[in-house]
Amino acid sequence: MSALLSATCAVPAAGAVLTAALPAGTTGARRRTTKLVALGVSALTLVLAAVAAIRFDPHGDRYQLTESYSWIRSFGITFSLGVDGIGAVLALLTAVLVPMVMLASWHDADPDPTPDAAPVGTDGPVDPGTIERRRRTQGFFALILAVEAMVVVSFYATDVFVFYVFFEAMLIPMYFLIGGFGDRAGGPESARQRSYAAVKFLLYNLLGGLVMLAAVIGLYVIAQEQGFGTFDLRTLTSAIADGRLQLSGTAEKALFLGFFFAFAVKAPLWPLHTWLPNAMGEATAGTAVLITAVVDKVGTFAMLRFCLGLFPHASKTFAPAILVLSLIGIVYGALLAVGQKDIKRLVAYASISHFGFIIMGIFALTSQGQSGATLYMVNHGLSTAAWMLVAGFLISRRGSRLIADYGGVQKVAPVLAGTFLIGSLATLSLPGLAPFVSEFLVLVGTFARYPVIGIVATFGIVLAALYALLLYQRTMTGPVKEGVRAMPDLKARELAVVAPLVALTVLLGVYPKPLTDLVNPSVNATLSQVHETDPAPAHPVAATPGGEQK
Amino acid sequence: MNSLIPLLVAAPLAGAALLLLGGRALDRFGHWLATAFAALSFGFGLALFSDMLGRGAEHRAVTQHLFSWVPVNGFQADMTFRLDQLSMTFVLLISGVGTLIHLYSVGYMAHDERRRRFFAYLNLFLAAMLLLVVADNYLLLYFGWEGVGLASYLLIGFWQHKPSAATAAKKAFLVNRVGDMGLSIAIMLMFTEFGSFAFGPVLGSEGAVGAAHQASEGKLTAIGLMLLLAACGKSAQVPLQSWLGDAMEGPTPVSALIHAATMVTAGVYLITRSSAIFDLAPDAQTAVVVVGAVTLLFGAIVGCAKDDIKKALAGSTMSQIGYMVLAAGLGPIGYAFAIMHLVTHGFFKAGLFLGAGSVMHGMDDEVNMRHYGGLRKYMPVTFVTFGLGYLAIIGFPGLSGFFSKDKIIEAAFAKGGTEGWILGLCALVGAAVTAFYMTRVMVLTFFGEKRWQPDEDGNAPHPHESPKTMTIPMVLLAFGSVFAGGLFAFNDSFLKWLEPVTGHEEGNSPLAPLTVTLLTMACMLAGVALAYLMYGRSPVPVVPPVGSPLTRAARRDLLQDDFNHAVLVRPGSALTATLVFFDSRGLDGFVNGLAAAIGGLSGRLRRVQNGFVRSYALSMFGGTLVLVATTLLMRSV
Amino acid sequence: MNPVNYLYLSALLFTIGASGVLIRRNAIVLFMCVELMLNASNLALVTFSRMHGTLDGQIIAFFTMVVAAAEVVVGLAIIVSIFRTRHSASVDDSNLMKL
Amino acid sequence: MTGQLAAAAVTTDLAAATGRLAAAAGATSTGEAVQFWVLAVIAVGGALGMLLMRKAVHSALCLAATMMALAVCYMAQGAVFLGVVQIVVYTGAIMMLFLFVVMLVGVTSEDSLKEQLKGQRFAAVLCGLGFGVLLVAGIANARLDHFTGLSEANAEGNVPGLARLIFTRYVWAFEVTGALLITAAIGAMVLTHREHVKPPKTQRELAAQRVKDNIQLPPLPAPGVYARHNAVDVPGLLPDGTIAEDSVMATLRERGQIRDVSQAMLRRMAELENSTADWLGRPSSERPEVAGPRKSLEPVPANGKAGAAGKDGATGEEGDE
Repeated sequence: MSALLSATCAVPAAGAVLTAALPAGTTGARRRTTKLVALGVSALTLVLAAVAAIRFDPHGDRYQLTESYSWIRSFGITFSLGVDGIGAVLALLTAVLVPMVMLASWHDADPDPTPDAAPVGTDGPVDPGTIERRRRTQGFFALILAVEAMVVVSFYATDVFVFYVFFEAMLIPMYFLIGGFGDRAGGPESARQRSYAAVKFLLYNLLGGLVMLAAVIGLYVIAQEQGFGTFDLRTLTSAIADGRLQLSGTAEKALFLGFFFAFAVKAPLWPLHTWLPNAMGEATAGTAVLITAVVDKVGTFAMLRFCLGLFPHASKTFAPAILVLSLIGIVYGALLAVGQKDIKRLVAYASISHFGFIIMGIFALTSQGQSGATLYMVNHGLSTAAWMLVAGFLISRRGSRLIADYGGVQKVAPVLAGTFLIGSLATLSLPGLAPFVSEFLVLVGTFARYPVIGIVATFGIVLAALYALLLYQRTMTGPVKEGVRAMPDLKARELAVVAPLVALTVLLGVYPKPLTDLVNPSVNATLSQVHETDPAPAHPVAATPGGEQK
Repeated sequence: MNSLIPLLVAAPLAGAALLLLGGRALDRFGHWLATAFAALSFGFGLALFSDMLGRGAEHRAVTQHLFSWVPVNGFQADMTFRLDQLSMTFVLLISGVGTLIHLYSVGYMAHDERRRRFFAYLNLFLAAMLLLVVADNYLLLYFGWEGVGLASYLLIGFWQHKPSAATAAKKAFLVNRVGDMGLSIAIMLMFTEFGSFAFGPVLGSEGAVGAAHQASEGKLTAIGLMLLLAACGKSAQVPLQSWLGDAMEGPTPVSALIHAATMVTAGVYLITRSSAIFDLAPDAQTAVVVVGAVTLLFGAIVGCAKDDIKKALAGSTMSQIGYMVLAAGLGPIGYAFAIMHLVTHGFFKAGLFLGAGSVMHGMDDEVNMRHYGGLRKYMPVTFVTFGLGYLAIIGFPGLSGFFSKDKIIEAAFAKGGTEGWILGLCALVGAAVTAFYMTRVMVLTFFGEKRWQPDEDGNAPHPHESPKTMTIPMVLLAFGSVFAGGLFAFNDSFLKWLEPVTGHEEGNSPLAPLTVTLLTMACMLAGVALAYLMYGRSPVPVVPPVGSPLTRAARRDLLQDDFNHAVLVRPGSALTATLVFFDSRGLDGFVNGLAAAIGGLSGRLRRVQNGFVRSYALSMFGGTLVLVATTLLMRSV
Repeated sequence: MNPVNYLYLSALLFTIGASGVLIRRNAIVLFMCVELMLNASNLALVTFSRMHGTLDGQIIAFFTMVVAAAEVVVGLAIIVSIFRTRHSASVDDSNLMKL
Repeated sequence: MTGQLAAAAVTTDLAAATGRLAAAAGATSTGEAVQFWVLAVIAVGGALGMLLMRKAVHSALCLAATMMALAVCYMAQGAVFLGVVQIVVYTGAIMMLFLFVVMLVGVTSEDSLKEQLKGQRFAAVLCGLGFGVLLVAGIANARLDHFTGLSEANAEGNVPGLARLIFTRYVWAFEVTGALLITAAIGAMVLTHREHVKPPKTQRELAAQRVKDNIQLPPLPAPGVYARHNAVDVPGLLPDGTIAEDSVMATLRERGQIRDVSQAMLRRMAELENSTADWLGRPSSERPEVAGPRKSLEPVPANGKAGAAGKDGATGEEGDE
């Protein structure tokens, strides 16, 4: 039993504590120390996650590098970790993105040079922004590391209860990240908005989590009655798969909905999405990337691992309904993105559209769909991170999130505009960039089982082109607007953030095989849990040509 | 030798990457670098061509597998290239004309500060276009398909500071996306139907019958219609033609390369490449010919009314591609002629555009033909090359266009039945209109009195001949315009070259070939004469006359944009606005309302906690009462 | 006469006491009502003691009295101190618990 | 007090006799029945009286009556010791304590009849009725036909029997009760005791404070009006005929026990002037209205706390102690 996975989880957790304990950032040098420590910890995590992904043998067992530590014995809860192809890939994505987010947010958490009046007049709940000013930098980076640790545990957990705990605990640091660190631009009004967004984020996800908790308990009770007094995912899924543990139809549906609701809020699926635009709009660009590219992925990942694994029959029953919701999400998110006036909210709605694709791929119940969905999680993480971070650089230069305040940036900051264009193109799934592969797989996988839904979803690619290029046109082209005339181009630090993301996006678009090799066996295992196989082609090419007469 | 195939794509791609990432250091000689990479690709193409000629007709198609691209169980997309006669034709056309236009651009873009980037985009385009034609499966073709769309987007919007250019670029991409939807759905259909979307297994190769032969006609028709949709988008066929006119916002070499010679013909390539599917789906073929015929008239009419020289040529392009699509829709009778016209069109239309660019270069970027006139004296080389291109396009006997267009008209009649007559007559009318609008362009630009005036600052243009880098490509293309057709038609060499890929069958035309030729000649002469009467005999007004309703409609692209605006854009933005409202007031409003309701309810409930001890005592007492009563009742029951 | 009647009496007194607690506002009267309720239960206890023939019931009644005495001492002290600050012996005037 | 005890002693003998007699049967003697019905009427009447009397003093007296009746009931049932304790502790000690407190916080203050809580009275009566019905039903349903009687348990006397139990089986509870009583005593002291956080102010300091605060510099006005009313609850009159509330001691003001005679006085003065005018022969137009010039001056309400709200809190506080 190697301790690789627990080390991967423990390093960022310990890093978070260490970062928080560092001396307060009263001087620039001290703050830099804090940042470097945090960055170093995240880099170490990246190395560990990469080692885990490399040591994972796609042709071996479903879960590898497993560890198990006794936790709450009376309920059969063990702190058990294990990795399958999907978890390995997503944990790696997380580990890749966190250092990028840190680099991109390098100065976001510096204390303001001119201490503006503390946000007053928040007649709502207490503004989480009142983190002590001097410890802002420590707080920000420690919170990011805490999120990373919890996300990684969620990807590795093979115990339903452990997963639940970390799935929920993630909300706490995220709440403070959203509510405590916003755009520098806004005044008291923005503080109120931010507080609203943070509370909304918390409430939505908490509600989902509570429903899930009920389902978790229900699952345990039912399992215990049949002699499986455990939360261990592997035991439960194998028992469910070979019929030793039988859930009645109604119970299975109810439990499925309980789990699914939590994941659908997190993912987010239409119509549970409205927290996302607020949260992404008000948070810093780095936090927004954490939300959409890292934390939300736990939701879709959990659909794949828990919903399908634990409740195969209910998954099949509800799949068409979920597909319709995801389809609405695709079109709806894209249309709303077209109508946005705020850059970050636009990205958020685009993400909602993309999450529609991911969920659609998962519940199409074909290997193409699910592999595509898994790749989509990774690719969306990378491409949206690039898009959003560049948008963040843009916004930090001008101090406005409104699209109307920009124009002609391409003229003054060509590199910024170029990287932004690449982000936009990735968002609209241009072939050659990573999202294309996944989006097409999802579409093909869906089309194979539900042709009509597949065709309607294809409209999403037209709408994606519309919002992405419209945004680019309005901000980057045309005559140079007054406020952007003196805008500097990307700095070295910012390039260091964007370049790897762009490179990965291109690389995975042209050569996604390393990922598909990792993911495919796990997807096949998931599909076999649901007792589904890919629909066979009507006239396969493999048949001897001319052998059959019509 | 086959390992050169990937290099065809890789060379310009490397050029693009180098130029984009290289930074300002490459500003001074980047354009020559790009031209060299294009020429390198052409060189590889020539080498492969000679290699191919060295093999027998049946062994000419080769494939080169690089690596597995997207493998997911049954879904296997490989990075595999296929080079057969059809691809070879395109490779040579693309890299050849591409290289010439690179050369031309060196002169044309000499004063643009972002020249390096322009050449990078051009190289990118070459790479994508070559990938499109050498791909061995539809997904890889789609890669190239969207790649050229991207390059087209970047190049149309190259002068991004002009809002019109940025808008045109976005429009082109979007309309193309609609077409791409068709291609995606076609691929999905193929996958679910055959479990594959590679050319070999689906379409058949080297005598083996593809899986397409086993599928039902309905499915094949669906696939064919989806492919047609894709072709309509990329090749600017009705109803997705609206972007091409606006695309003229791009620099002229771009118009020449992408929007005349190569990219817009990708649709014809797609249909020809998928001939195995279309041959088995007659309904889809009918749709193709209808689209082709409608577009050829549509484009021709639009071309007649435009005063912008590039837009007139764009209408012409649309119309000529209509011819090709029409031919491709005729089935094996027409495939070879479609491609032949495509190649000859590539020469003369590129030449015409370069000529137009040369004129604009000399006229300070003036595009309105009503402000030209009498330019033959000032730019003789341009005049001659443009004139040769003009003669080629109207089908003057002996020049390229004559051979290719005549064959298409013949083939249209050969379709047989009423259909054949209708198509043939459309093609004939098209030929007449072509002669009319091209003569109009020619006359307005090069003949008559000079009509240009000083602008507000008093700077009158000083028309002059363009530099060598620009004229040499024009001359070379003029050679192509003159001789390519004859070369191809000689001994039916082109037909035989392509036959292994597309197949060929002779139609049974109700008219003798000579009759058709004579009819075509007559139509052409009528068109030329009419145009000369209208524009050559009397001075041309600088301000355009109001004109007939048809003219006015044609000036507005036959109201296509107005239609799109009314049917798609306006309802679309209304829908978006409604949804934005619904999201904030409807969904969010529901949730917020729920929160408010809960708050209100707790406000009510809070009043029960009135702080009066006696109230609490009462509730305790009442509770006890209820408990005791329940207990007693339960015991008695 | 059946000694059960004592129990009925006890029940009646208890009910009157309880109603008094709910109806009266003067804290002192309230206390008296509580005392009445305690006495009523004492009566029941004594009756039970007689019924069972053991003295335990009486013992409990005895303890009840002691506790009642203690309660009254503390309770009245509270009333006095409340009266000092609020100048009122009405329980309705001490309703700050709602906040 | 002695009388009560004597009466109790007599009844004890009687009750013991009847108890012994009834023990065998399960029904009681006619004597006890008569006694029960008399006592029951007194007890219930007392309880209702307590519930319905508006003045706390009356309530207390009613309760005392009920308790006495109950004490007799205890004795009749063989709980002689308890009966005595009931009279001594409850009626004697606890009720006296109640009366003390009632006197302390205002003997005459009455509950107003107006119920402030909506529906409280109705609901209380309903609950009470329901509870009563439940209890009665419960008792009626219980199987209570066998009465053992206490003749055996009280064989060596009631007190020795109780003592045996208290000091053996219930000794622990007994000790704890003692602790409880001590605690209660200390608690009461703590609650009512007021700590002086600083040394009491001297007279000089108080005077200086008054000057500083500019409140009531001269001595408070004396109560009483002319020579007619010289009781302490009659406030003095100010020159305009209104009453000077300060002239009445704070405790009386607190209880609302101010006897306002201003109207009567005004009326008398008017009469005096009239008679003077008659005597001098002035025209009637110059005479003041007999009805009194100050209609607005209402008598202070009997139980109102307007006085308590006070002209100034400081003097009120002082008077209170």
